[in-house]
Parts: sequence; structure tokens; C-alpha cells
Amino acid sequence: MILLGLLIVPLASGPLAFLLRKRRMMEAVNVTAFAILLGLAAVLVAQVLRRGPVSVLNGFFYADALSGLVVLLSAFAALACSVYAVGYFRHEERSGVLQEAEKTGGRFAIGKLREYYTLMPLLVFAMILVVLANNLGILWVAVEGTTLASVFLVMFYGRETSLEAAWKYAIIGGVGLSLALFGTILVYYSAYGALGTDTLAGLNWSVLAGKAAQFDKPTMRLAFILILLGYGTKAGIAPMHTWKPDAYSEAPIPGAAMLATGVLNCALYGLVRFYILSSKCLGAQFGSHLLILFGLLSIGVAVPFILVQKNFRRLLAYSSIDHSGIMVLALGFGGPLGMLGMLLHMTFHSITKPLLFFCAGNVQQELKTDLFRKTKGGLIHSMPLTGAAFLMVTLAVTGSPPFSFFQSEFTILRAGFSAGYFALAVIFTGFLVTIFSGFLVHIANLVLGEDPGLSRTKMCGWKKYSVVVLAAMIVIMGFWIPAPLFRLIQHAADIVMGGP
Amino acid sequence: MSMFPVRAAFELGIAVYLTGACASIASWQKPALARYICCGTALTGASLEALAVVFGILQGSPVHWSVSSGVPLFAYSFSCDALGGFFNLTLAILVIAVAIYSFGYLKEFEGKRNIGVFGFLFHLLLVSLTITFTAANAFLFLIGWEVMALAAYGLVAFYHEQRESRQAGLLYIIMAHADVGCLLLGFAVLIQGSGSAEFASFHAAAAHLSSGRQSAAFVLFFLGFGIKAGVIPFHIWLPAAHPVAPSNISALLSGIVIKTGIYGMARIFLDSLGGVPSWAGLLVLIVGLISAVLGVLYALMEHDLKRLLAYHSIENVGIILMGLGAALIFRVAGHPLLAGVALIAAMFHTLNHAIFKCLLFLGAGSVLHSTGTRNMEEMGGLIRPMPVTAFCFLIGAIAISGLPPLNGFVSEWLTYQSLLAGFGVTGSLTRILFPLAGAMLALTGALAAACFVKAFAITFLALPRGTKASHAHEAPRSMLVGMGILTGACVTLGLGVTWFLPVFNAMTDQLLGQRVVANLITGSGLVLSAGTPRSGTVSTAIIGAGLLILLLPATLLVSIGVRRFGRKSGPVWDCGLPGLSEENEYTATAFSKALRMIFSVLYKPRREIQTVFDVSPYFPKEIHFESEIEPTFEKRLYAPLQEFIFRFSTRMRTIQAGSIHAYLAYIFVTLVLLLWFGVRK
Amino acid sequence: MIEVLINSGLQLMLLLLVAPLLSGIIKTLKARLQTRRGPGVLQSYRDIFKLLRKGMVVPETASWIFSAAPYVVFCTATLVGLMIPMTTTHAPLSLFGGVLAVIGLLALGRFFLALGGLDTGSSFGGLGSSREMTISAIAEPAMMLAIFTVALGANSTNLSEMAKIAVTQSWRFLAPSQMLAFAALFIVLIAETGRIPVDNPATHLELTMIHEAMVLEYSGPYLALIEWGSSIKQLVLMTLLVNTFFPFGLSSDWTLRTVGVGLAVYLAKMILLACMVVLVETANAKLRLFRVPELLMVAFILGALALISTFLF
Amino acid sequence: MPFVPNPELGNRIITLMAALVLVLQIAGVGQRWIVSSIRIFAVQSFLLGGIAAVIGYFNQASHIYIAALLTIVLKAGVLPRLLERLVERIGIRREIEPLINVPLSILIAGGLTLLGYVVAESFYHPEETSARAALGHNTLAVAISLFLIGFFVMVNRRKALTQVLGLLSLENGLFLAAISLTYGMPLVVELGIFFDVLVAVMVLGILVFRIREAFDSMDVSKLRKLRE
Repeated sequence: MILLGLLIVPLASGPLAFLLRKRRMMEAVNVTAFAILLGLAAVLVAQVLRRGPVSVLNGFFYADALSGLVVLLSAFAALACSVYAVGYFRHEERSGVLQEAEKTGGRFAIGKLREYYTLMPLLVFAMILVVLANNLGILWVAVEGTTLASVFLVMFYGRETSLEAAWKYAIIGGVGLSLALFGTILVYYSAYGALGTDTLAGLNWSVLAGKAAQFDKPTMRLAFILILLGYGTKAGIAPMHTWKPDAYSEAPIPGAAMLATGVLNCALYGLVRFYILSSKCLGAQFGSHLLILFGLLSIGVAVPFILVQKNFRRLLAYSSIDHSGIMVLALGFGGPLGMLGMLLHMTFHSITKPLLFFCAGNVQQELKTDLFRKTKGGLIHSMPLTGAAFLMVTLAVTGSPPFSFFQSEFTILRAGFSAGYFALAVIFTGFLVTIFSGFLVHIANLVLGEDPGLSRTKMCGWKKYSVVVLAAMIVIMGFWIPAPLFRLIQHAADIVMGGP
Repeated sequence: MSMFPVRAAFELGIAVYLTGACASIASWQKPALARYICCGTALTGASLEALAVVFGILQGSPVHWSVSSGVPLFAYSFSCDALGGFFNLTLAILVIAVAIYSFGYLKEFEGKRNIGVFGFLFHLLLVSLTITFTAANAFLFLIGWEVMALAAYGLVAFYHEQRESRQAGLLYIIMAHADVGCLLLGFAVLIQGSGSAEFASFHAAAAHLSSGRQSAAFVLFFLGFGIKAGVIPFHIWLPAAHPVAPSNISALLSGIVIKTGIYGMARIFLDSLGGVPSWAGLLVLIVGLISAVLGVLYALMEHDLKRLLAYHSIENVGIILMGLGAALIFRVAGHPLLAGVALIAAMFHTLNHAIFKCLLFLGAGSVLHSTGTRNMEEMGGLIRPMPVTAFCFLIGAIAISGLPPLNGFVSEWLTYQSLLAGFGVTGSLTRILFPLAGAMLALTGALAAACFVKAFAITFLALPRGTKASHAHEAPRSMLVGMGILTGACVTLGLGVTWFLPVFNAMTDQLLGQRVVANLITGSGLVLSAGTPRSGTVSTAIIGAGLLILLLPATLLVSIGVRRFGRKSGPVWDCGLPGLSEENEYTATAFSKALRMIFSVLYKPRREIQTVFDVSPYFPKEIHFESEIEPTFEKRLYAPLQEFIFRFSTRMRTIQAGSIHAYLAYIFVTLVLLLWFGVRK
Repeated sequence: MIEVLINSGLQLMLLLLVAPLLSGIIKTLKARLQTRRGPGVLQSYRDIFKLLRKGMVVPETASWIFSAAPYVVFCTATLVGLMIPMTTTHAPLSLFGGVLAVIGLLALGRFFLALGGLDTGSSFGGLGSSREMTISAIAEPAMMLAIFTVALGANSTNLSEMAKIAVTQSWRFLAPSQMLAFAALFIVLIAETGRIPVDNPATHLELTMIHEAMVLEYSGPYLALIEWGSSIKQLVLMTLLVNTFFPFGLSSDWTLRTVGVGLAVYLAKMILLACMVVLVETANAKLRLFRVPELLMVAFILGALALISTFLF
Repeated sequence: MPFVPNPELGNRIITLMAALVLVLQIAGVGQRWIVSSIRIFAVQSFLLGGIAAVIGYFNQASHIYIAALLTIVLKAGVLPRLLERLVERIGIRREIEPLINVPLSILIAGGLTLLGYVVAESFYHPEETSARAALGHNTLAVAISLFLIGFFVMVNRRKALTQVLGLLSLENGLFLAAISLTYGMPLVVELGIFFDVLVAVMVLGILVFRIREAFDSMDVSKLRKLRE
């Protein structure tokens, strides 16, 4: 029941917003819907923790701890983004950016707002569907759905560059998802012999997971390669990452934040599901090597671009590439520690990344540019809260203790050592240190420095509190993770290890 | 007698620090209140910590406890043992002095700088330092370690409006993060061996480490801790970062923050790692030697007072490492007694350096506070307006130059003795190294004395070299009290060393399994001995007393003469020209010129003289003189590295040149390759 | 305790009295070697006595550091003298400070003297201080190496212990390591006492003077203390040299005869060393300042060789 | 007595049609006219629908008929019509020179076909002699080749529209794999995929149209503003 509720709430609130005429109403619907969604997700998690996997409609929708975790994170990110979006779009409207985007010459920007408040719930719906679908084919359909919804978010502002970004995103995403579909078909094929049935359940995760050991092995190998490339494209793993900087820098901030958290989680979720099948069928070794290769490559590719970055929105995208690389690497290192590290990382990432985007958004709205060279530094004088939060979240996102990423990265490092990848762990650490340096230099030069004499503007409450609350959560999570949440992560890690 | 509640006092101290942090930031709009809170809580917290540590050490057995953490993977376990306790004690002493000093020092900030933020970062630094020295768990240790670096970064970049501060802060935090990376890997090796992140588990598990792993761990830890301690060649951040921070912070940075590296080495090399490879001690010794000599040589060329002091920190860390390296060598060679002496030498020098370096930085802070410049060439004659500061600085200068009878001499003496003892107990080739190291230590000491003659004389003596110096005034009383405490500590630790040394018994017992201090004290408790029978002895107390006694006849002689034949004040001999002015005075650059010429191989000095004539070349209108030395490590090591990385990164940008065909091609090629290699039978 | 006090008292007297005499002897010998008449052996006593009876002029620009320096120079030199075995192997304060304390205390004196030189604000003072500190800095390692060679043989840095060991092995000085170390220490002695070819104690030419430049502004009793202190320092260093390497005649007990013989042998050895110093001074010209490091480098190499040869032979 | 279709015959027919599809795909690589490309795609899709129908017929898998019908209606009918209208509205008919010239492109396409066969080879189980296995072996190679060549077209072509066509023909490969390997996916999935493809083409169509409006060109190699 709760599963249906999780799907219906965003699915209904999108069209509802489309029908509304007042900005306030849309905002209210959006925020309320996502607040309810988060509540439902929490209930789902409680159920999963208490009773194990939940399913409805003959197992058409299915949720275990892993799905519960990802739903919770997606719902959280959605709520955070919706709260911030209220302040963000009001500012955009005030400064006339939306009106310009609408190209109607009108004073009102209600069309653009309607577009956002309709698309966003649909995107969230697709994200939730990815996670709750039992059928791996439906999972693919839903991932494609997230792409389609987010393409519109990327071209939201209608600038030439937005179109360019949207095109690249759509084409590269399209190719990637075709690869994933090919992989899904092959999984079905490899399972064909083992299952022998032709029913709907033939692609159901709950069925496949039990029999994965009997799958046809060569087919599974090909299937995993294709899935890795496919969902890897969606997750932004190098060398399929190229769309990310463009899309992230063009979408409106809440949309970009959603891409970087929710959508990324969905893609990784898909990857993880197939990884479990592959490791049951082929043993962990085959998948591990590929995942380590791509994970390390992603982190490595992010390094030079972070070092010589000129645009702080693109900087965030490369950080996202770095983080998805870390998660893939963790999956590759494997073992209980690797899985735990990966899921911890995913959790922390979903909480930290939105704040990073919000800070960047605040700065961009204030300075009307996203290029470093057009900023004079010294933002701390005119925007003390954003400036301090930006510095803090930069430290957090680059894995500096005491912030929570340190826990996951430390765990991942231990996983690497346990698996015997000493040299790789050294390279990994080297990359992390370099990324830290590059990132911090950029942001410190932006935030600190002489007062450039900007007027000190008052931040509206929606923006302010979304920043403050997230910042507080990041600090707290560094020292304390709620016990149920940790249990959930632990269960999810067990599932990734191949447990029930 | 009931036991003193060490844990409670310790935790209360931490709580006070944390409260201080929060209260400071909360009261940022009321500067005066923030100042009171900042200094008051720091003082209270430090006193509590000092109590906890002193009783912890006195009660003998280490206190160990765990706080259940919200992160089930990691435990927050603390241990107040002899080694950590000693460093915590050092910290507490410094903090007490600095807190009192800051009370006056921060007054200047009111209305100009945010004291709330300062107090927040300051307390964060104190908490993290305390935790670093008390953590009994790799995870907690790393948290303390990095928070310390971050807080220090905030304080180094506190004057972030100045480009110099910003750059220095970034350099600092980048190096600090690199060292965290090394430590992370090092701990990962240890944890891999023991299966737990607790320090206590490392020691037992280290016995099963393969020698390759052991060496790898050693190198990683040495890199990590070495960067933090500022050993050459990882020192470049230190002279950049320490001078630009507010002076009370510089004092803590040089006094105790870099000592965390020493602490880490002692903790890991002597305890957690079980045994170190046989070459390890030698490596530490040689690196220490190089740091000591080069550190002081670079210090000599500085005329920025605080940079000069920063370079001396490198030198002194080198001296400490020489002792530590000797301790490692002796331990591997199976001489726990000698190892104990060497360890005490290193640790005592750590404490001493903490005290006199803190004192000197506070003194420099007073001067900066009063004159507004760090450039020694603009100072001079400050001994008249600032007599107390000058006296304190002089005591610090004598102590840091290793001159008897102050504390610097004692620890260097112990270091010499352990180096000499090394000749007798080690194998053929290495034994030569010990006396050579001793000779280099002598060179270091003498150069340090030269450097501090320069620093003190150019700053405080003769005539003011500019208006800034001539309008100087003495620092407020609280600042003087802060310095006075440390001055007293220098003298007390120097003259009363034999009473202080038993503190080290617990530490050598913990790390080496032997209480060695009894061997170090003879002659009815007044004389320090080098540990072995017949070896050298010294008594700073008697030397001090002897100097005082001999002063008597000398004073008598002079005062008789003066009373009978008078004492006049007159102008200085100025070669018959009218009056001596500040332009005639010797400058810091001139003072070090001889050494600059002698060590020109190292310095590669460059100088440029431009003369502007009006009519005749015999009457120059203006002469411009420019002189600089080559910053070898920056220029030859770090700059090329940085350039390489950036050039590489810039070149890498072409892979993201906007062409969707290229992007698709990446995926296509990856697919084809994977199909070819991954699937083919 | 009493014994230490008496011993100290006696050695103190010896120090204070012999030091100016030695300076006088060196001056006279030098004059004779240069076929001059010279001022006479007692001239140094007369100088000190005269200076003590002069009024003094203290520069206006100087602070209390200027006044403190002469005391420190005098006291440290004298205290060091009490740590060194002169006529007996028992130096009175030997237990309270070995060779490291000796070097340290001398450095303390030098530290203050250099400060005193800079305190006046005169360029001469700065020049002298700079040169003095530079030369002593590079002399120090050579000195340490040479002394370590002996100390390692004796297994102690305690001068009395070193002397006692040396007395028992009277022909040890012929060992290559000892000869090399002696040579090294002799060069250091030249440098430390400010003699040609490192410094010229008899000049007031600004280009060449080192020690004299530092004390240029001192007058009256202060100058007396400094001169006296310097001559004590010279005596101490020379004593150190002869008694470490040629410990003949050092009495190891307190009978009148051995002490008497000890004193006589000691004086003879000092005069011999003085002759050596004078020979070197007369036979050489003063080196340019920047050639001095080369000389000291030679000393350092000699010291290092000495060390290596203890290990070889 | 009911007519029992001979699977052997079915396999022959399917293999033949699959080969034809592949030939069309390679022909698409060399094609310069956009409208011709669209028509080639339409014919290809029609053939695929045919293959689906044949498989359905010979294996009595009735739900494949639905897929076959959908393919023929959507991919061979609606989509080409939509694209042709778009071409008319935009008014660009000819593809400019691809990045790699035509002969070399065709050579590469041949190489990719070879790769497809090599990859498919690894799935060949000699011990398994069922008709499905043999069919799978043959058509999988074709499917992989179709996929790779479609991908190559996307890399190679400059026009936005031809990239879309590449993407569509690439998906044809998937379809071939899906029906021939496993006699189709579960129906719900199949429908979902069709729906998605339709929406994707519409989204891409909108994008093509807006790009044409904004840049006055359909040449995607000119979209190079967003770069490092």
C-alpha cells in the first residue's frame, strides 16, 4: 500500500501543479507533496526494517532495505530541493531571469514556474519507480523516464547553451540507456534457461536473485559489461561522463541538485542490482575488476578538471563524477566494508551535494555569473552565511574529517586494503588529496579575500533555512548517524553482498 | 587517598573548550564580551586539562575510556597515558600563557576583526589538539588531526583580506591534507593487520606484519608526520603559514601544532608499529640533521622576525628528530637505557622548544602589536620603550640558542650525549654518523646563536630604524604576564631540570619498558648525568649559581672603579662625522652577509645595485639595493611539480572540448574495447 | 663540599693570575720574534690595572645589554676555567659541567659580547659582532669533532674523566687520531682566541678587526673585565688543548709535591704552546675574511679524519 | 491435423531477413540524403516487424504478434512520417560530409560486423542443439552488429537528425536481440519500452526543432560552446 502511495504522491502532484494558476499554490503543493513523500519513505523504511521486504500487486512493486535506503535518500533530496526551489525561483523571478527564459515578454513567469513544478514531481516519480519496480525491464523504463523528464529541466532556461547541454544529455543518455537495455535483454536471455518460463516474473528481481547462479555465464558477462556502460553513463562514470558538466551547469539549481543526487542514486541502484546478479553468477572477481577500472578512471578524470576549472557550476559536476567514481570503486573493492562504504557514501552524498549546489546557486544568483574570473572573491563579507557554508561543504565534500565523507572514504580505503589493492588505494588517496586541494583553492579564493564592496543582501527564509538545516545535518552526521539509518544501510549492504 | 577523577576533569576541560567555541561565535557582535569569553574559557579549559594530565601522570596507570559513538563502525576511545599526557601538559602550559596574553592582544581586534570567529577557531584548535593527544583510536585521531589542521587553516588565513595570508593558508591546508592522506594509508596498513582501529590493538598485531608492510607503514607515517612537523623538504608551508597568523596563534602553531608530528612519530614508531626497520632510525636521524642545519641557515637570511622564528621551528624539529632517531636506533640495537635517554632528550627538547618558541612568538607579537611591522630592518631600539618584552625575548633567545644554563641547553646536552653514546653501540658505518651529527648539531647551535644575536640586536638594540619603531610602546600588562609565565618556565626548566625529569619515567616505561630517569640524576639530585657510569655530567643549577657568585667580584671591581672615577654618557665614535644616525647602523642583511657569502652554494644569492646619478658618478642621487636568496626547495622541487600538474591538467582539458562526436566516440571505443577484451573467449 | 670550595678558590686565583701573564708572554715572544723589544711580560697586568682605575664613557645609544656584556664575558670565562683540569686531574667544578658546558658557556659570553657590540649602534660593533658570530659558528663543528674524538676515547665528556684516562695512557698522543684532532683543535684555538691568521688582536683597522671592533666602545672597568675575560678564555682554551692531548704531569692526588710538579709542568706546557701560537702568528699573514672558512674547513676535515682514524687504528 | 510450422524453415527465413536488415544498416552508413536514410530505417523496421511475426508464427508465441504490429505501425509508419515532416519543416535535405568519409565508414561498418560475430561466437554452445540456440547464435551477431553500426553512425554524422536516426537504428538492434533470443520480453516491459522510445523521439524532435531555431543549423558539431 505504502509503495503505491510513494508513487502516487509525486505522480499526482505534478499534474496538479500544472492546473494551478498561483505561484504560491504551486509552491505549497510541491513542498507538501515532497514532505509527505519523505514521511512515506520513512514509514516504508520502518516497515522494511521491521518485517523485511515489502511487495504489492503480485510482486510488481517490491522494496527491500536497498530500495528503502534509496527511496529515503531520493525523497530527502527532493524535499530539500523543493524547499530551496521556492526561494530560488522567487529570486529568479525578481531578477527577471525567468521572464527572459519564457520569451513571451510578459511580466509574469508563471509558465516557467509551472513547467518546473510539473516536471519535478514527474522526475521524482520516475526516480521512485526505478527503485520500487521489481521488474528489471520496468526499472530500465523508469530510468529512461528520469532522462526524459530531466532533459526538459536542462533546457529550462532556453538559452543556446541550455539546448546544447540538453542535446548532449539526451543523445549520450539515450545511447547509454540503449546499452543498458541491451544488457537487460541479455540478462533475460541468460536467465531464460534457468527459469524456462515466459511469464511476467521472468525479469523480476525477486525471482532472478535466487537463481542467478544458474544463469548462462558468457551471456551474463556481456550483459554486465553493457549494463555497466549503460547505467554508468547515467551515473556519469568516465569516459561516459561528458554530458555531466554541461547538464549540471545549465539546469536550474534545484534541478541540477536533483540530477546529482536522486538521479545518480537511481543509476547506481540499477548498476548495483545487476552487480548482485553478476557476482552471484560469475563470482565477484569479474565485476570487481571492471568496476575498479571505471571507478578509478572516473576519479582520475575528475582531477585535472577540478584543478584548472573556470566555472564553479562545472566544478560541482566534476565533483559529482568523482563521487560516483568513488562509489563504483567501493563496489569494486567489494567485501562487507566496500559495500558498506559505498552505501554510506551514497547516503552522505545525498545529504551533502544539495547543499553544495545551493551555495553555488546563491553565489550565482548574487553575482550573476558562474565564472571564477568574473568574481572578485571576498564573498564572506557580503554573504557570510553562504560563504561559510560553501567553505564548510567544500571541506565536507572533499572528504576531509570530521565530516561524514571521511567515514565512508576511510571505510572504502580499508575495503581496498582488505581486498589487497594496496597500490590502487594509494592512487585513490592521491587523487582525493589532489581533488581536495583543487577544490578548496577555488572555493577559498571565491569566499575569502578583500571586501569587493557588494551590498549585503538579506537572504529569504526558504533559502536560508535549507542551507542552515543541511549544514547542521552535515556536521551532526560526522559524529552521529541515527541507529535505524545505520541499520538500514547495514541491511542494504548485506543485500549487495548477496544476502536475502 | 581517593583517585583524582582524571576522566571527569579531562572531559570537563573539553566541554569548557567547546562551550567557549560556541559562546565566542554566539557573541560575535559584542567584541568585548567575546574577548572575555575567548580568553576565560581557554584559561579554564587549559587549567582543567593540566590538572587532569598532571594527576593522570602522577597516578601512574594510564586512564583509558571509550565514548560510544553514533557511528557504529568507529569507537571514540580516549587514553590519557604518559606520552599523550606529556604533550597535553605542554599544550596546557602554552595555552595558559597564550590565553592570558590574548586578553590584551585581542583588544586590538575589537571593532576591526571578528573576535567571535577567532574565538571559535581558537577553541576548535584547542579541542582538536587535546583530542589528538588523547585519542586511542585511529579514527578519532584522524578526526582530531584534521580538525586541528582546519582550525589552524582558518587562523592562518584569519587576515584573509591579505593575499599573503590567503596563499599561505592554502599552502598550509594542502600540505596538511597531503599528510592526512599519508596517515590514512599508514593506518589502513595497521588496521588491515589488526582488524581494529584501536591503538592498543596495533602493537600486538604489528608483530605479524610482513617486513614490507612494516616498511611501507613506516614510510607513510614518516611522510605524514614529517609534513606536519615541517621537516625539510616538506617544510615549505611552515615559514609561509606561521608568520601570517595572528601572533598568539603563531605561538601555538610553532609551539605545539607542529609537535603533533613528533607526538605521532613517538606514538607510532615506538609503540604501535612494534618495531621499526633497522634503517628507520638512521633515516629519521639524517632527516633531522638536514632539517636542523638547513632550517637555521634559512633562518639566518630572514629579516622578517616571524619568518625567522618559523625557520627556527624547522631547525628545532630537526634537533628533536635527531634525538628520536637515536632512540629508534638504540631500541633496534637493544639498548633500552640509551634509547630512554635519547627519547627523553627528544621529548624534553619538544617541551623546551614549545615554551621558548611560544615565548619568542609572543614577544614578536608584542613588537608587531607595538610597531605594526614584522620587518626587522624597520625596528631597533625597542629595548627602551619595551623593556619587559625585550627581557623576555632575550631569555627566549638565549634558551633557543642552547646556551647554558637555560632549558634549551639541557635538552641539547642530552641530545649530544645520546649521539656520543651511539658511537659505542652501533655497527661500523653508522657509528661515524653519530659524532658527525653531533658536530652538525654544534654548527646548528652556533648558527642559531648568531641568528638570535641578529634577531635580538636588530630588533631591540641601538637606534630605532624608522618612525614605526620610534613610536613604539610597551605591550599591555596581560601580554607581559603571558610572556612572563613562559620566561619563568624557561628559567625553571633550565635550572631545575633534575626535579622535572622524573616526569619522563612513566613515558619511558610505557614506550620502552624501562624507567631510566634514576640513572640520569646524580650528585645529591643536582647533577644531570648522561645515563651511563663515567659519562658526562652537568648541573645547570650550579652553573647558574656559579655565574651569580662570580658576578660578585666582578661587580665589586667595576663599582669601585665607577664610584671613584666616574661614569659618563657620551656619543658613539662616529669617525668624526656629525652624529650617529640610524642610517649608519648595521642592518640584519648586513649582519648575515658573511654567512651568505660563505654558504653561497646553498643560498645562490642574487643582488642588484642600481645607482642613479645626477651629474657626476661620484655623487649618486639614489642607490637601490636588492638582494635575495634562492628558495631552493620551492624553486627546484615544488614549483616544477606544480607546473607539471597544471600543464598536464590544462592539456587534459582538450578531452572535454564540447564535441558531442568525441563524447560519443569515447563511449563507442570503450564499448568496442570491452567487447573485444572482455567477452571474447 | 669544602674541598670543592678550596679547590675552586685556588684554581680561581691561578686563572686570574696566569691569564694576563700568558697574554703578556705571547706578546713579548711575538715582539722578540719580530726583533722588537716588546712591552714586557707584565704589560697585561698593567693594562688591566690601569683600565680599572679609569673613568668610563658609555655610549648614549646603549642599553643595559651593553653594561651586562662585560660581566657575562668575565663570569663565563672564569666559570669555564673552574671546569678544566689545570694542574691536577680534578677540576674543581668538573662534575657540574663537562666539555659541552665549557663550549656552551663560552658561547654565552660571545653571545652577550656580540649583543654589546651591536647595542651601541655603531657600524664597527655590528661588523665585529657579525664576523665574530660567523667565524665561531663555523669553528664550532670542527671543535666538537676534535673534542669528540677524545671524549669517545674516554667514554665521557667530563674533562676530569678525560684527563684521568689520558694520564693512564701517556703515549696515546702519538696515535694518528690524537694528532689529527690536536691539529684541528689548534686551528680552532687560533680562530677562537682571535689570533693571526684569523684575526689580528693588535689592529684597529676596520677592514680586518673582529674582536676589537666589538669592544671598540668599551672603556674603563668594563674594558678591563672584557680584556681580562678574554685572556682567561684564551688560557682556558690553551689549557684544554694541552691537558687533553698532553696530560703529562697532571697530579692525581693532593700532595704538595705532585701539585708543585703539576704546576711547573703545566706552566712549561703553556709556554711551549704559546711559542707555537707565536710562530704561527709570525709566519702567517692575516687571511681575508672569506678565506677563513676554508681554514676552518681544513680543521673540520682534520677532525673528521681524526674520528675515522680512531675507528681504523 | 493442425499445421506444425517447421522451425528449420523459420530459422532460414529469419536469418535471411536479419541479413537483409544488416545490409540495410550498412547501406544507411553510406547514405547522404536524409530522407533516404529515413526510408531505409522504415524498411529496416518493417523487416524487423516481419521477423517478429515469423518468430511468433513458428514458435506459437502469440504475444510477439503485438510487438510485431507495434513495430510495423510505430517504427515503420509513424516515426518515419514524423521525421520526414520534421525534415520538411526544417528544410534541410542533404547530409553534409560525415566526419569519416564514406568508403572508410563502410569499411569500419564491416569491421564492426566482424566484431559482432566474434562476440556472438562466445555464446555458441556446441552441446546445445536446440533451434533457439542456433537462431540466437546467428541473430545475436546481427543484433550486436546493428547496435555497433548504429552507434557508429551517431559518432560519424554531423546532423542532429541523423544522430536521432542512428539512435533509432541502434534500438532496432536491441529489438532484434530481444525477439530472437528470448521471443520477446514480458509484454509490460515491451510496451514500456515502446512508449519510452516514442517519447524519446518526440523529445529529441522538439530538441532538433529548437536547435534549428536557435542556431540556424542542424549541425551538432557546431554545438561547442560548453567546453573546458
